[in-house]
Amino acid sequence: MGLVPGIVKGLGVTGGTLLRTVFPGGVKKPIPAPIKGAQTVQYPHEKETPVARARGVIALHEENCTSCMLCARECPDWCIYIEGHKEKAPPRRAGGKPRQKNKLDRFDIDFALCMYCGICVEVCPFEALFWSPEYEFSEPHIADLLHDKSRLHEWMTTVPEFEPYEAGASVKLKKVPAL
Amino acid sequence: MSSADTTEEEAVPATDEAREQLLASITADLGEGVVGSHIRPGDDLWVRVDRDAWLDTARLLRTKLGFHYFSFISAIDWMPSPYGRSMDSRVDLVLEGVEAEEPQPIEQGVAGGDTRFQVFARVNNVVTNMGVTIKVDLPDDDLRVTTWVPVYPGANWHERECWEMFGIEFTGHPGLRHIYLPGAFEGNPMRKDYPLLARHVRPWPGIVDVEAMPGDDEVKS
Amino acid sequence: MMILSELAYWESTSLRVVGGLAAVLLMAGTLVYIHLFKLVSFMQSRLGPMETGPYGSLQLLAEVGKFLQKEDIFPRKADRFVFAAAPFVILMSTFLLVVVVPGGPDAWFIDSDLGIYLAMAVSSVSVIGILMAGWGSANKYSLMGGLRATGQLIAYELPLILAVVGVVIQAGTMNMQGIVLAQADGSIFGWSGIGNPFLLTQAVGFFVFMIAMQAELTQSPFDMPVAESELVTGYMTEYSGMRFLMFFIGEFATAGVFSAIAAVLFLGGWYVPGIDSASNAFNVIGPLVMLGKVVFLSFLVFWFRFTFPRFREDQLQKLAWKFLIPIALVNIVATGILKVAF
Amino acid sequence: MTAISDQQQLSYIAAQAADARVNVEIESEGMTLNLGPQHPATHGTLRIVAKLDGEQVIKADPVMGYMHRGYEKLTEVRTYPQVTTLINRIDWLGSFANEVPFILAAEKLMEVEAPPRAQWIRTILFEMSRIANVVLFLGDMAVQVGAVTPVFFAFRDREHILNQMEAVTGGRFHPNFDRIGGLKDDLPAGWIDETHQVMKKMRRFCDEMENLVMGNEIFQARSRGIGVIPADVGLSYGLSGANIRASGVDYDLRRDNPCGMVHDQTDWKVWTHPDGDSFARFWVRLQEVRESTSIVDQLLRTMPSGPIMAKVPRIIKVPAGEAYVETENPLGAMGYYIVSKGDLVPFRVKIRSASFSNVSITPWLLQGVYVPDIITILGSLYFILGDIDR
Repeated sequence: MGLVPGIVKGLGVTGGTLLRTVFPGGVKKPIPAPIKGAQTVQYPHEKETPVARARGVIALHEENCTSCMLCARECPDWCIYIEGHKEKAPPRRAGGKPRQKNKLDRFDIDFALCMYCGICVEVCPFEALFWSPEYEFSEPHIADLLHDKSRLHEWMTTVPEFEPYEAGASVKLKKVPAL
Repeated sequence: MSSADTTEEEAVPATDEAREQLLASITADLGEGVVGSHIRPGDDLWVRVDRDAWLDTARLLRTKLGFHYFSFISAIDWMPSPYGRSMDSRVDLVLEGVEAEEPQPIEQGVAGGDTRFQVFARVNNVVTNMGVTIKVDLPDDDLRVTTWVPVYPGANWHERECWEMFGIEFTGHPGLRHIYLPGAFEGNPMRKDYPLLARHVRPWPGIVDVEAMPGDDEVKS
Repeated sequence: MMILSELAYWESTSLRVVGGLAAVLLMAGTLVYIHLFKLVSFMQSRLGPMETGPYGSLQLLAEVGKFLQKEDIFPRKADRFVFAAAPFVILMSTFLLVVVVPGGPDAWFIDSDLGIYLAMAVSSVSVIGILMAGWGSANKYSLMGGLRATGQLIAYELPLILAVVGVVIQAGTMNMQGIVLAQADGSIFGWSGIGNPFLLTQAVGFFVFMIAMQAELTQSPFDMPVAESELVTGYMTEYSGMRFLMFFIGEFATAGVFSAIAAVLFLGGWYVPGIDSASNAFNVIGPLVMLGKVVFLSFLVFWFRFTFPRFREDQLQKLAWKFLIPIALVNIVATGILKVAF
Repeated sequence: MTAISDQQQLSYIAAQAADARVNVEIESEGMTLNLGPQHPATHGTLRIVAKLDGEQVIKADPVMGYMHRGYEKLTEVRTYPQVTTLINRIDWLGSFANEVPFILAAEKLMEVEAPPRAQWIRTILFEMSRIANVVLFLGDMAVQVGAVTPVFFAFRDREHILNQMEAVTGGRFHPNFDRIGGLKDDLPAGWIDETHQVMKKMRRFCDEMENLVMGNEIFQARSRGIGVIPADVGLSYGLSGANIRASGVDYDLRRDNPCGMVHDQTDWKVWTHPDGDSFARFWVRLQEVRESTSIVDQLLRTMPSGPIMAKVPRIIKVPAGEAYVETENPLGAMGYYIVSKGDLVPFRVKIRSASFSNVSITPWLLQGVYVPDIITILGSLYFILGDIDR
């Protein structure tokens, strides 16, 4: 036991926190403002902005998707469902041959099953999948968590730009495609 | 690593004297008991012992060689899984025209092996920071081995887990009861021939491919 | 409350009942809001309830409404009568305690010469309620909680009473009003600037009383009988809905009432220095002064509660028998000697 | 004389017999107290069936498996990159640390090594997940012995760490950031400075805990001499991490078996305590958090530049072989024994989780203690149910 008994020190810690919470301005500005002093955020009224990399919900940039099935195959949970068919697209150059193009019919992600691991976003070779930090998409019915491709496409508007890297990084910064 | 480290890497000896010595002292004590061994220089040591020498190995390691720290006991079922990655069901394969494959031969890992089931345990010496993996082969018709509990009391739960997951009996164990699974559970889930139902009740979404346009079969890759 | 004597018996009695109910419930509500919802939350860097009413001030009403809606569950093997009656016994002791506490020179429920004696006697009744709850629940955790509570409450009754004895000796009366007046008109070794709050002359008694009070309230560090992380709130485990609410009110109202008794005994009750104790003003400001002192003392209770870990029962018994009781006894002897000497 | 009906007589006899039975039970058998699976002290769904004599434990038998998810089986049908997702959920408070030994074992089989910058970041995140995990222990242990406030402080300050983890990995709890041969991504700009600030906050938190909990005489009375584990017993039960260091065994895999991480590039100390009781375990963990913050600070300052990914094929097939890598995770030594057959998926993964071994000592340790001490001991051994049940 030191000079001050531990019991008193403990009271000091809780009492000090009490004072710091009520008077966040400290001694200089002793105005009670617990809303500022508290660590918590009054959620529905006030929202913390998630970081740009936050894995909230998966957004689909439909134009880039070639229905290559890579994401559906790599998904550990088997929660991505893709259906598509081939169709003829007009030739790229005039006089060229009509191209074969994969048309996406269905792209569903079951967010009830999803583990938010990000493997699908990572393996996508055509930059069609992105993480959006949006997190408010809970549903009263579990079946509604199956987002179809139009819903997934809507999330694209919430996808932030990739953050620049810390000094010393040699990774190339990617770009989010314009909508 | 930086350049200094790469030179260090090259300096790692192809032979590992400390582990050679350790293996020698184990062999000296157990004699015929040691049936196989493997050393990865600078890294690890595997010793495969005879089933009768299993408990003696533990005693030797703990009392004479200072391996006080017990890491784990578990088992390996070396039979290749008849279900593969469980990605596609039998029905799909038949439709695709794939013939039912012959079961692949059993292939054991380092330090060799003769049988389908192998119990392996790992103990550490906290002073020399060396670990050793001990393996023992169990014949299919007699999945029994003596328990390590008298030497390493911590083996108790690991052996219970191993018993329920692989069906390997540890003779002399103070209470082989289910540890994870409910008491009435039947079967040994970690055996390779025990199907993982979650991967069978639902088709793999990755199995479908982009459908070709009608009358356009030749594009199908 | 001199008017009371002119009223018929039934009229004065019902007035007293209403007053008692108001005193207990309002005080409990105030303490829960100020301490449990706000100050403790601030101690933990959070805000507490904020949604119902401004700054969450109506949260308590919402909680009460919630509890009232809940099903009143009886465990299948419970001793139904005992189980059902236990919360009433505990709440009864709280209501009986409040009657002796004066709020001003004329603001009292009963002005008995046995005041503090009655309070100490009545406070022990809650032990029976706790034991009933523990036994009646037919739950091992509850039983252990009940038994622990009984042992603890009985052990701490002694230092509590012994601490009071010092005050009684010094005041020369057991009447609560008398104790207030003794502090208001008294003097500390001849100096009567602020009267004689027994907090100063009975510091040891105050110290013992506060610790014993904490234990009587089964608040941490003496909450072994309820111990959420261990006995899952002990004797209250099986209670739900209305009956749990009664325990809850009992807990906080008792904290308030004990703080009030401590305020009367050691802080001079409704008296503040500077105003003549016979002044009629105290009938108005007295209850407010009391409330202020109660809030302060109960803040100490909750501050300790939310700062300290809990003692094991053997340790808290040791604390009572080997530490608190001896120093309380020494305090009595010293008080007696000084009383005779001066 | 009133006639007693047969029925009355029978019910009387039955009542007498019931009373007798109750008496016999109380006198001879003691009481069986069932702690859990739903109990605040069991961090989830551990269950302890304790035979009591009064409040003294005669025999305690932990029962687990309520949360068994069969990870060892599940890994056999998942590719190597998919496995990391899964093993994030073993010790969910220090998720990143779970990935590291698995990745290191796979790297050992593939004979690749992550570039230095990746190793640096890996070590930083590894230590930060230790802080995130142990900080919660410091608060939780206090709750187990009855102090409510410390756990709020713990949650409050852990948030800073989680925010930093999220800023890098995108996941607060399940980073899934480690890859064979490196890391998924580099650090975002400004992260290093923020992390220095967070480390400062964590050190302040440690000071607060020291004043609020560790220095408290009541806490010491509750934890000193409770649940003493002699070093030898602890080792033979496979105890690891702070639990064994609190028994005076100077064994820390970060120092003794460095593998794929760069703890040796920093100046730090392995803390041990000779007592082996609950207080010692708390003490060691508190010092370790401080040590971790200093490791992170040092590494942030010396971070090399360069790539974060070694050359690894896009489709990962691990060559046949066996490898075991054990690292010093927040809860203790965690290891993965990977058996590969040169396939996309591991052939067998034995997960050696720390809590499983740490808790296996409880039947021995709980004999003869009192009911309140069960809670102290369980709290101080510190387990995560996901780490026991896997």
